[in-house]
Order: sequence, then C-alpha cells, then structure tokens
Amino acid sequence: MPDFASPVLKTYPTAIGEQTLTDVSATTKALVRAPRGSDAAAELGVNFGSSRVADGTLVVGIRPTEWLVLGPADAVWAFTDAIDSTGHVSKVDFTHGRALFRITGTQSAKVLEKICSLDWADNMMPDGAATSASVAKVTCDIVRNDVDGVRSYFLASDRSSGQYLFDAILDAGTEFDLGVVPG
Amino acid sequence: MFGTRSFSFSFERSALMMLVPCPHCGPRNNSDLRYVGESHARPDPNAVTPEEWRAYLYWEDNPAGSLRETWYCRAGCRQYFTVTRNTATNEFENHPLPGNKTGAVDPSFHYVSSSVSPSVPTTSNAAQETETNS
Amino acid sequence: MTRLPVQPGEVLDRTKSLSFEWNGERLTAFEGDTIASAILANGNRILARSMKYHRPRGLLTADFWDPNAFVQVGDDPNVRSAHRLVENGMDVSAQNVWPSLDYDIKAANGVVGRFLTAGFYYKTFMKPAKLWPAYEKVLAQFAPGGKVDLTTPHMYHDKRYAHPDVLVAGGGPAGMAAALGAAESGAQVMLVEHNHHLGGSLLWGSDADRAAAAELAAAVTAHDNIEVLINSTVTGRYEDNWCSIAQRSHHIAVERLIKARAKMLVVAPGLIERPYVFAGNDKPGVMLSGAAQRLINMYAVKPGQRAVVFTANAHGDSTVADLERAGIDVARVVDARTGGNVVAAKGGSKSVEEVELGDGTTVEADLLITAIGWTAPTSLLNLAGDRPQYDPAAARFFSSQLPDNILVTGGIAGDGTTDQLVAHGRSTGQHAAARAEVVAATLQKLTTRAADYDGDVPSFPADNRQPLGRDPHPELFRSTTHGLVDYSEDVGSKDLFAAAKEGYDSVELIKRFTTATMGPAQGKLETVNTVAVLAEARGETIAEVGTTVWRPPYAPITLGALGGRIFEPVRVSSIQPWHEANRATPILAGQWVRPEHYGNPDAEVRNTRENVGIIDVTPLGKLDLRGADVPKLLSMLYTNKWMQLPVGGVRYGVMCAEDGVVMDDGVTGHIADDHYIMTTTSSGAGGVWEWAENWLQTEHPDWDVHITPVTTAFTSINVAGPKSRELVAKLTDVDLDPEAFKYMQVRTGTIAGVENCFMWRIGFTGELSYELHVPSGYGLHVWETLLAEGADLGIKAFGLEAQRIMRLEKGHFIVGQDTDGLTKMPSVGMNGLIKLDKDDFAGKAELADSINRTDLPKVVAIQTTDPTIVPFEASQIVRAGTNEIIGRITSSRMSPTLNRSICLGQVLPEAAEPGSTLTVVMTSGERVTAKVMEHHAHYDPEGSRLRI
Amino acid sequence: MTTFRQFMSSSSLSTVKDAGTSAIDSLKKAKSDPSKPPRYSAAGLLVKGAKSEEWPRVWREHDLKKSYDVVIIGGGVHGLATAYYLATNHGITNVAVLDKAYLGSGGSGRNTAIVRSNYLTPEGVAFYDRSLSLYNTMSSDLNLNVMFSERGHMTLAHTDSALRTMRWRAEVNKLQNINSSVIDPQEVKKLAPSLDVSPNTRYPIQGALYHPPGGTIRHDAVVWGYARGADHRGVEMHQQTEVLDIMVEGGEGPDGKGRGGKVTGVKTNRGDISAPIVVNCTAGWATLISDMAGVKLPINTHPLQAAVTEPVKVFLPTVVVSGSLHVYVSQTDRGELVFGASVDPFATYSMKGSLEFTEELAGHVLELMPNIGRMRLLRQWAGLCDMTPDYSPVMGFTPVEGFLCDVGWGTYGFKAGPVSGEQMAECIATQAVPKLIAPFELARFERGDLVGEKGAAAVGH
Repeated sequence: MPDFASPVLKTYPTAIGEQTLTDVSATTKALVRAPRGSDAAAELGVNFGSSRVADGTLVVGIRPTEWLVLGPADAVWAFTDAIDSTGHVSKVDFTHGRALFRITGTQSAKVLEKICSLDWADNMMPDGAATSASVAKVTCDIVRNDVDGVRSYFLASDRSSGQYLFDAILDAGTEFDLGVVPG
Repeated sequence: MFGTRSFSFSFERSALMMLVPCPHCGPRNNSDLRYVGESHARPDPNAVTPEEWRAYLYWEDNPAGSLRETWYCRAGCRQYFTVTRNTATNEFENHPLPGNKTGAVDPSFHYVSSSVSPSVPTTSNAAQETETNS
Repeated sequence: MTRLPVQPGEVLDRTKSLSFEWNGERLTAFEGDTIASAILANGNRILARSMKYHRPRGLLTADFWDPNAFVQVGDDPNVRSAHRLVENGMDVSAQNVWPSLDYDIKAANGVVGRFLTAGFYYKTFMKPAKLWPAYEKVLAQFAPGGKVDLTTPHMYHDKRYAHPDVLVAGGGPAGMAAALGAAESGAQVMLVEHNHHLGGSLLWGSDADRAAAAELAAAVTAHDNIEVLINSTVTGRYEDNWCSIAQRSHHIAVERLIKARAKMLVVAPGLIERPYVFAGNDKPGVMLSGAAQRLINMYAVKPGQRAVVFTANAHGDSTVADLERAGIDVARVVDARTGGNVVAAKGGSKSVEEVELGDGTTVEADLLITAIGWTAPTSLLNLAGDRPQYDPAAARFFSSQLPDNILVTGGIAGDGTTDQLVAHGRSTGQHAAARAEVVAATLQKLTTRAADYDGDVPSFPADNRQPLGRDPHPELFRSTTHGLVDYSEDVGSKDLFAAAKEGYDSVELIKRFTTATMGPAQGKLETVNTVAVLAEARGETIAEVGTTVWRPPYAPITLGALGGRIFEPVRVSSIQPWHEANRATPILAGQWVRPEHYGNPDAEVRNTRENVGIIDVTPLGKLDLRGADVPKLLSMLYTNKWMQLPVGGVRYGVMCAEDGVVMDDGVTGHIADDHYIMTTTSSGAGGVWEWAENWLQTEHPDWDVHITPVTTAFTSINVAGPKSRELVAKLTDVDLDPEAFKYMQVRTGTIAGVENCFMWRIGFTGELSYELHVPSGYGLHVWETLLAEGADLGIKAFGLEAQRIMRLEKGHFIVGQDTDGLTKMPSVGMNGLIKLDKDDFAGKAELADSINRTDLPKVVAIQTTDPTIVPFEASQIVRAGTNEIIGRITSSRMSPTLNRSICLGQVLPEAAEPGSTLTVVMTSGERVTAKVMEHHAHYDPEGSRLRI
Repeated sequence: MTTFRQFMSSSSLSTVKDAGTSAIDSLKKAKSDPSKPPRYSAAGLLVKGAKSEEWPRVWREHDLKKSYDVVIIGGGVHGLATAYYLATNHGITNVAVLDKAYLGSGGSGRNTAIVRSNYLTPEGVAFYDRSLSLYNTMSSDLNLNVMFSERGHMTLAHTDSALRTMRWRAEVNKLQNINSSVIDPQEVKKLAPSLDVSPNTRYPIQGALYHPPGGTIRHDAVVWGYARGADHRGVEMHQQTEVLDIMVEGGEGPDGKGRGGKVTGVKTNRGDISAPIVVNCTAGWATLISDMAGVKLPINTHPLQAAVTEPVKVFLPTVVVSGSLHVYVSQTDRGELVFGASVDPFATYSMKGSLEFTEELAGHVLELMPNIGRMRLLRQWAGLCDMTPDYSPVMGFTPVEGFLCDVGWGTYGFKAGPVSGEQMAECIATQAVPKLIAPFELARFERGDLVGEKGAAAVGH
C-alpha cells in the first residue's frame, strides 16, 4: 500500500510554546452503529456524549447509536471485530472520511472558544466528554482527551475541509502562541 | 413550510441565537440546527385527492402562539425532533434555560419526540442562489 | 491655554506628552487626554458644525454620547472625540464643514431655517419631476458625517465566545460592587465598562468618591473570578441572555466582538444626563453639569471664564464648587427647585455671551451649565422585553418587568449615597450569583456531554435585596422658549409642535417625520425630551404618550468588528495539489474548489472521445447505505423500482420532492449484501443525506438502514474514453472483460495497490468509462499512477467544463440548470421511471396527477439552424413574430465533437414536438431559428460507445 | 361582469344598500368639497414660513361609523393605496382603513425602500413595471415628495449559475422593454467604485444584472402621501383600531365562516362595523386575519432584518444586491448605508433584531466592499414577512364572498404597493379579477400551479 496522504499538506514551523496543534488524520477511525440496548452497545461501553479508552483505542459515543473508535489500525480492528454483530449493527472504515486534529495545552479551550460557541467549562465539557458542533463553520466531532492532566481535545471534520480548519484553528491560536507539532 | 412538504429556502443563515431544546444533546444554539417547519402528518398518498395533497403541501397554520414544529440537529446529533414553541415570544414549552420567563424553574423538564413528515433540505449551494429581497 | 494645574482626580499622565494634528494645526496633549479634552486644553472651543444649519458646536456632554464632538481621525469617520484617547501623531479634522470649521458657507441654511422646518422636503421639489434628481444631489451634499477612505485595508478583527456566570454591564460603583458580590459568591464574572476607567460618576466626583472608586477598582482587578473589560460596551441582549460586547481595548484587534451566553446579566449603566430645551441651547458654552465636572476633574480643562449654573439636583450643586476651584467665576446659580429658570442663551454664533433667566434678568457669562435631570439608559432592558414606566416624582423611567435572568442596580434602579449604591450592587451581585448557579445546574443537568449533576436542581432563591429609594426630582424638559431637542439632527421643539399639529402626533410618527432621535446617540439624549415635548403639544402626560422602542446596538459598533474574521470553509479533494501544480483554472462550486479546465477544454473533450481522459469527480455526493431495508429506502426516495437490484448492479434514479419537482438524480450501486452506495449531485449531497435521514427517522423508524456520508472518504476519478478499459486494466485486479463487468455494474477490488476500492461502469460523458472510488488517503497516488500508466495511451486530465460539454452532447440534464424549482418530473422526459404502481414514494401523489397533464413544459434538445450560432444560456424562446415567451435555452455549447452548436432547453408543449421550429432571441435582440431534436442526445443517441 | 354598484345593490343587506348610496354621495362631496386642504409647494413653504402659519393635519381623525362600503384592514402602503385608488379611480369613498397601531407601522415603515421591476417572470415584470411607473409620478400625483431616487439597481453574480440567472432575467426583461442588462465586472466597478471586483475574493464578482430604472424611495412619505390623498377624497383612516374578528355568515366552517360564507363586517376594539367588503391588506398578520374569516393561506411569517450605519459622505451611488451573500445595500441621501438580508430561517412573530444577522451582514458587506470596515452600525430592526411557497403574493377573491386578500408579499411588498392598490381597487369596484393580478389568485395552490418566481429562486448552481 502507498503512504497515507493527510488532508493537511502545508508545512509549518514547529511549535515553541506550550499550546500545540497536531495533525493526526492518519489515525484509524471506525464508525460503529448499533441499536440502543443491543449487546454491541454494551460492549462499546459508553453512551452518547462520553468516551473511554479500551484495548488501545478511544471509543467515543459521538451520536445516539453511533460510535467512533480511534487508534492504531490493529487495535481498532481488533476491538471492532470483536463487537457482537447480531441485529442491525454496522462497522464502516471512516479513516479516509475525516481529518483528525489534536489541540493540547492549558489555553486550548481559550483557543477553541474563539471559533466555537460551546461552553468549554469543566462541568460542561469534562475530560472524556464528546459532542459535535460547528467550529469555524465546519461541523466537527469533538472529544476532550486530556494528556497527563493537561487539557487536550480531538477535533474530527470532513476530510475535504481539513486544511481550512487546521489553518482556522492556528489563526485563532495566534494570541496564545499556538504552534504545530508533527503527528 | 420548509418543505416538509416541498419548498425550502436558505437555512444556513443564523437568526436569533436562541437555545433550542434538543432532546438528545440538550440545549443548543439554534444556529446548530435546521428549522424544518410546521409538523403536519403526511396523508396516505394513495388515498388523497390532488387538492387534499396540495392542502398538505401548502396550507400553514402559522399561529401567533403555540406551534408544533420540527427541527433537525444538524451540527449535533443529526436527529429530527418535534417541539412546541410560542411563535410570539420564541419560548419553547418547558424552556431549557430558567430565568427567561418570570416564575419558577420547572425541574421536571422533559422533551417529546414524535413522528413528523419528511422535508427536503436544500444545500448551501442551492440556498446561495436564493433570490433575496432587493 | 485653558489647561488647569494638576487636579487631584485627573486621569492624565503629565510625564507623557503627545502631539497630534487638529485641522492641520499641531496640538499637544497628555497621555490620558481625549481628543476633545486636548482640543479644549489648547484653547479651542468649537469642535464641529451641526448637520442642517451648520451652526458651530462645542462640547455638550463631554463623553461618548456628545452629539457635537464627531471628528475624522485619519480614515476613521465619526469618531467620538470626547471618548477616543489621543494617540501620538493622530490626524484629526472636523467633519461636516465647508470650507472650514471657522467659516462655513452652509451656515447660511440657518438664516432660512424658519422655512426649512422638519420634513420641509416632503412638501416641495415635486415639480418638475425631472428636476428632483438635481435637488437630490444638492441634498446629498448636506449628508453629515465623515468620509470613508476607499483605500482603508481590511483590518484584523477577532471574535470570541464567552459563557460567564454573571455579566455585569457597567463599571461604576454599583457595577463594580455587583461584580465583587458575584465573584465572592463563586461566580465567574465578566465586568464590562464603557469608558476607559472603572468608577463611573465617582471619577468626576469628590475626593471621597474617587477614593471609594479606587478601592472598588482595586478589589475588582485583584479578584481571580472577574474578567474586566474596559473601553468595552455590552451592545445588545438577545434571546436567552445572548449578549454582544464590543471590546475596543484588546491588544490584537482594533475592535472585537465577544458573544456571551450569560447565565445572569446585571445591568448597571448609571444614568445619562439630559439636556434642557431653551432658546440658544446649542451655543458653544452651554454644557451639562457632567461635562463641566469631567473636563475639570478628569482632564484638567477649564471650560470657560464666567458661568451661570442652572441646577435641579445635587450634581448641579456640586458642579458649582468644581467651577470655583477651577477659577471660574460663578456669576449666578439658578435653582430650579425654588422656581428658577433659564430662558435663553444669547450671544454670537460661536459662544454664549449672556444668559436670560426666568426672572427677566440677564447675566453675562460664557458658560451655562445645566443639571436638570436624567435619562435612564434602559436599552438592554427593552431588548429583553421590558417596558419601562415613567415616574413623574423622580422625573425618569424605571424598568417594570424583567425576565428572571436580568437584574438591575445603580442609578437605573434608584438613588442613594455611594455606600447605598455599593451595598445594593453587592447584594445584587450575590443574588445574581445564586440565580446563575440555578441556571448553570439546569444546563449541566440537561446537557448530555456535561458532567453528571447529582441531586435536584435548586430553585431560584428569594430576592431579599433592600431596594434603592427614588429621590424626588423636578420635571424639567423645556423652558418657556423653543430650543433644540435633537442636536445631531437639528430638530427643535418648534418642529415637534408643528409636526404634532400636522398629525404626526404619535411618538413613532413624529420620530419618522422629523428624524428626532434618529441620530448617532439614537435617543439617549433626545428621546425623553422628544416625548415630553410631544406630550406638551398634545396636552397629555409623558406616560400617556409612551416612548419609542430602543433598538440595538446600545452603542455603534464597526462593521469590521461585526464581520470579524470571515469563516468561509473551503473544500478540496485529495488531488487538489496536482490540480494546482498543473495550473488548473479553479471554479467555485458551493464550498468546493474544482478544476474548470487545464487550458483547453475543447482539446480535453476531443482527447477523451479519442483516447482516454480522467476527471476528479470527488465532490459527487456519496452515501454508504447499510442494512436489510436499504431497498425500501431507495424505493421511497427514487421514483423508480429498487427491490430487485442484484449485487453488482448499478441503477440510475431521479428523486422528486413531495410536490413532484425534480430534486436530485444519480446512480446507486449494490456493493454487497445489505450494502449499497448512492451518489447524488455535488450540490445535493448534504440535502439528500438529510432528506434520507428524515424519511428514516420520522416516517419509517422501523427500517434497518445506516447512512454514512462518504463523499470525501473516497476520492472519485472518472476514467473515460475508448482506451479507458486498457488503462484501468493495468492497475486493477478486477476482471474488466466486457462480459464479466458490464455497463451499469459495480465491482470492488484493488487499484494501483490500494485496497478497498470500488468502481462502476457508467456513462455521463457518453464514452466507455469506469468511475473509480478509492480511499482518499491514496487518491493522489491513484491519480498520478493513472497518468503515468496512461502516458502511452494519450491520457489527459479534463476539467468540469469538458465534462459539461460531453454531458450536453449526450443530452443529460443537470438538476438546477436544465430544471428549476418548478420543474416536475414529467417535464424531463422520463415518465418511464415514474412507477405509480409502487405503494409509496416521495412525490407520488403529485406525480400521479401531473403525469397526465398536457400543459407542463418539456426539456428538449435544440439545435440552431445556423450551426455556428451558440445562444447564451438563458436566451428566451418566443412565439414567432411576438415577444411572447414560450421557453428558454437552459444549456448551450459549441460541440467540439460535432462542430456545431448544441442546446438543451425548456419549452411549452406546443413547441416541444421533434422537428418544431423555434425562434430564439439572442442577447443582441437578433432572432434566430432552431429546431427541436428527436433525442436528448446530440451525440451517439443509441449509446453504443459506452456499452463496448 | 358585475360592477361594484351592481354587487352592492344586489346585496340583501339593507345597510349595504345605504352604503352604496353613500358611496356615491361621498364621491360627489369629495368633488365639490370647498374646504380642500392647501397644496404642498415651495411657495407654500415660503408663505407659511413667513407667516409662521401651521399646516393642516395630514389626515383627519374621525369617529368610527357603524358601516362602510369597504373596510380595509392594514394601514400600510397596500391598504392605503387600495383606499386611495378606490376613491380616485372608482369614486368609492365610504371606505375605512383600520390599523391596530399607527399608519405605516408594519412592513411599510420597516423595509429598505428599494423599488425595481427586473423580475424573472413575464407576469412579475408586467406587474412591478406598472408599480414602478406609478412610483415615478407619485410625487406629483400625490402632491407630496416621496423622494424617488432613480439611482440604478445592480444585482451581483458571484458564480456562473448566478450569472446565468441574471441573463435569464435580463432577457425576459428586454422582451418586455424593461431597461435591464448583464454587465461585466469593469462596468460594475465604474458604477460602484467601492466594490472589490478583483478575481481573488472568496466570492468574486463575475458580473451583474444592471437595472437603471430601479432605485430607492422615502417609504414613510409614500404612506403619508396615500393617506393624505385618500383623506382628501373622503376615506377615513382609523389608527389604534384593531380588528378582533370578521363576521361571516353561511360558510361551511364553524360559526358560519369559511368556504361559501359571506362577509357582513368586522368587530374592532372600538366597536363593530358592518361592511359587505373586507380586504385583508396586512403583512405579518395575514393568516391571523384570514383565520378570522375561516380562510386558510399558504403563508408562514418570518422576520426580515435590516440595519443602518452612521452617516458618511455619499460614496455609493447605486443600489447593490448580492443574492449569494444575502445582502442588499444602498446609501441614503443622508449618508447612511441601509442594509437588508433575506428572511430569518424560522417562522416567528418576534421582531427582535439578532446579533448574528449583523455579523453575517457585516462580514458579507466587507467581502464586497473591504474598505468600509471602519463604518459603524447604528441601528438594526426587523419586520415581518409573509412567505408563500412560490415567492409570489395571494391577491383577489377568496372562498368567502366579500373577503378579499392582498397578502403574502414576502420581502417584495413595498415595491408592489402602488400597483397592488390600483389593481385591488379595480378588483373591488368591478368584482372581477384584473389581468395583472390574475396569476396571483389563491386557487393556484389547489391546482398545483405555482408562479414561476419560485423557479428562479430555486435554481441551484
């Protein structure tokens, strides 16, 4: 197989500050659908609005009856293959459909607050919380996934808008010295 | 009207930034949703006269008050749902945000979801060319 | 110089001297000076001329709302000079003057003022009608305001959202205390102050006042829970406490908009001092008590030499002491509370010289201070649905009904000593914090993503605040003479009386007729006086007359700040880098940027017809459909049948809305058991997805179908041309034998080493073609591999224009171009695809009726008699010899394949029969003939080329 | 064809017969009235100014009578123009115009006062062209300067498809002798130098439909002019008079309302009025009024927002419209930029302005004119628009006899005021639908034959 090409193609100087943005679009993404109350739903183990780490993957309840499983390909497929497929359950490889970015740093919520109307306060968006919303006018799936106690968020958008969104986030982060760290 | 029945105009425009009670996400800015229109039950297409069908397509209740209507949580959970809103005040029945109305908070706030009729959404492209007043 | 020695409360930094230009003259200032205070400190008194009569004007209020202090600063028009701080090197000039501030020819208007009553222009210039445009040009010369510089760059404007628990509008004593009260109760607070300093009216008050202000400001600034925004304004309050804040003090943006969803809003803007209506009340030297106090105490400027003070309240009284301390001779204090009155300010046009009093005496003075009462700036409250009520005892309006998420404190709520105001503010802040907690808890409990909220949401606490009192105040609006009511608009009380007599006697009509309150202060100085004068003219009370509705924004906000950074998402395919490197001419299609062509679309067409071409069709909408009930969904969405499509099959379908109008079209392939992929038009992708979800969620929730939008998950490449099979065969493991893989079939496999691809044989271009869909991370790789492997076959990339030409040669209609918002399916010549024997499908009921109609227009292929003439798209087709429109050309091109002009059009049935002769009106007006063709396809109507 | 008087005399209601005679009487009276108010003129201004005299009331106040020949609900441009032309063209003067607030308080005073006739469909063009010609002579017809400013109207195209629609409109216009053509970006720049016509913008200007006869007008003056003209001829304007119910007999619905019924009058907050003809000329409240007669309409009410900036010296000589960017803008003689947009996306009767409208508006205006970022937005407001499925009005008769509608004007109502009044007056007086408004009858929806303006509006890309 050839190399995976990310939707973010421009090159950026490497970050010097504490606030970082990373393109992780190459991460394997599986979209799993299962009915409410099904065995599959139970195995996925999280409800709409939250996420959990399971077997080397991040399992995110991004919509009612819809989950996004993120991680290295092997781990993602091992996890999703094991999910009970009885009934109306489907699993779609969504790796190529979405751009995926991670923004990390104590000020990361302040950056996002400039381009997204969500309330990023801890009680409204705790670590592990998942939702979707318009970010700089692009609909994104958003998961808070702190790294060593530092605020961090995944943002997944339609792949075709990836470059635009990446630049919009960087622009919003100017006043906080947001910089790019390679994935 | 937004075409539940068939017509629709631009909706990727923002208006009053009210909080819409999405039954799945919770309160959301209305800019995250698409307004679908009045909720009318779809008649059996095999049992209507053309006139009855067009009455379904075109007649509107348009009350200045309580209206059953459909929204689509476009940037959020992507679910269609039906709520009741007062079109004179833009207050939703069981409003999610206490304090907008004078009076006590209703802690037993809950939502009703029900079957509504399909609509044709337009795309942003089509909407862009919509004739404006001028 | 009129600069005073150092004043105890001045806000100047005398160690920092600045210089700037005023009408070409270099002036000096200190850091902290406003433009107006600096101009006055340099000995000038006149800042502007009035709109209609061009009368010289000096400071009236000496704050943001001053109607006489608009200046041009560089390319920035209409700058409030009594608010904007001086910066080194500023280029400031007077507006609305010609040729100069000192000598203005248009001041002649003032002489004929008695004829130019408000609304005079409605009564003249009717005849001759031809001359009105000339009059209009003259009137436009009188447009007030500064100049726009059409070379001003588009500056950087930032935006931000915020979710404070408590938003406090106003940083005076009550506002600061409210912020502290809320923050001390644990709330996150945003405190917004309109001016450059916290403190409000305390700043120009006594030493004790300033000490109190400093103490509060220090506490506010030190509190971690309070974000202070100075030189910022809460400009609006919208649904659900959605508040807009214009921040003019952020380091990276000239002005930025903050959008705050405040759980509680505390409104504490203080009061705005109201001018008095009397003869000569706009002469330079007539000013309000607050103006004099600000100039003396904050800016160390001496506003005059000899003053008359007309006072009805403590603020007026305290101004006397300030004037005296500044060395101004207070010639007379006229107390309204004991029956004193001011009748007229007299003198030359450039200054007051003497003041005529109610007792008949005349006092020489160059300064007349009035302190006659207040306007409560209830704008934010009005926006929340409040209808303020007039209290004659206090001579001002008070809020009457507020939603529970708004509280008021400070002067807008009542009167009191500084201590009383602070106490009220603090308890208001505490109460706001308690209410905000309830709102926060409710939001947390209702929001799915939020942390769990344990227990019951508390109820709103009881409001146990000690209310502020209301000091009695005499009602003072107009003296025994007529004077200006609206300084910005040059509208006087006499105009209002006349307008009322003429029948414009409701507050809204008089506003519209005279333009009173329509100027830059939007009624903050004018509305109450307008209402009072109208009440007087009608012989009614202020309460009976009512008031106008205040509209947002509270203070003007620049278009730049509102526009902010423009978020206009752009979408590109994974092949975009190649398109750019190969100098594709881009075309915008909605959010998509696509290659229109690579230099020569005709050559691209010919090469595709002769050899092989590839086009990036990624924006084509693609929906992955999975589940046992997909065929039922397809049957519902499309007009034709879908229950029997075998695995490996592909079918074309048309979607109609419920009114039978064509909505979208495309092909859908059966990939595997319970797995289909649907394509839609590029622009229809989002809409069809929502349409399908709508049917599933609301009409048929029992159907098992999962829809995933995969438009950009797959990069789509159409390989077309007689050599396309040969090319694709080099790259794939799929068996391309024409018998194994037929027209309108789909296969999955590996392409150029990329797994999990699918491809189908379809024929939009009319040639043998394979549409390849490859995972997008490898799209560019496949594209480049195709070009490399196809080099010996004569491969060339082609763009959207070549595709459009080829589809027109084939007669395929484009939804939204060859059809419009009223084109029902029977018009497009595909009645065979309308399967009325299906139980149900979208649009069935309407199509069942319209399929029998004989009056619907038809989409037909058209060729002009002269093959070299290509009518513009949108050319009209008329009944011969008339201007009666019977159709139009919807698509047209010169066909490089047929070397002739080809068209699609819509015509009425009378002209739709093959062979009918049509009259087409060219843009030039010339009429040419054309013929209706038998088939939609101009080229290869049998479709033999795509089935090989 | 039944004429108005035949209709009146055939009525079984005696009050109506009385009303019929009184119509003629009041016509005579109007003609011979010696107390006709003074004309407006420059000379008049001079005389009044010199003598410090007052002008008489622009329209008089009256007690509400018990009956009228025609009751018009809605004191905006449409209602007042209908009354004016009833009196002027047909001699029917026993007419009451009722408004629940003050005259011109609805859409007539909230629109952005743009007039034009470059519509898409032949029926639309013919209709609006008549309106434009009435606007052209209105100042002298009404003896009140409505300040019609024929400054040209430019609709920008940012895409191929938009340009195609502009061509379509231009071609249809030309066939009906409307001055309308497609111009290129350089010509656009000449007409409005503040526009950025460079190809590097997000929405490059590819051309425009230019319509020299279009322009702006002083909307309040139109209201006052019609009111004054109608008043001179004996029509009564009643402000603060709210219609609470419409009395209908013999209909198939509850209380005798609805299809097959016949209007007998209206109930108001100031008392009942009997009238054989009641005309719904409201906007925003059209369905609420027609509900009172039991008539269903294909209308939803949406707010339309507008805004105005502080004044600056005049720099924008034409009206500029961009459908793609949802914005239209013109500069008044006072120097303010007046902005409008398309309607808000959900139905509501709330007329509160919204922040998002101003943000989007400013963003888009700056796309077009990037140099005016320092101008300041002064005021925003909203009006109510009654949107129909085909962007065309509902005019003429309804299933209830004597109940007529002139509603559903969407965002186009102001432009159409004069011609609507003229045609509705003819419709009332002759009891037959005039040709110009025949395409807009209510029954088209039951037939599924919508008017083609919808076609253009929905043309995709």
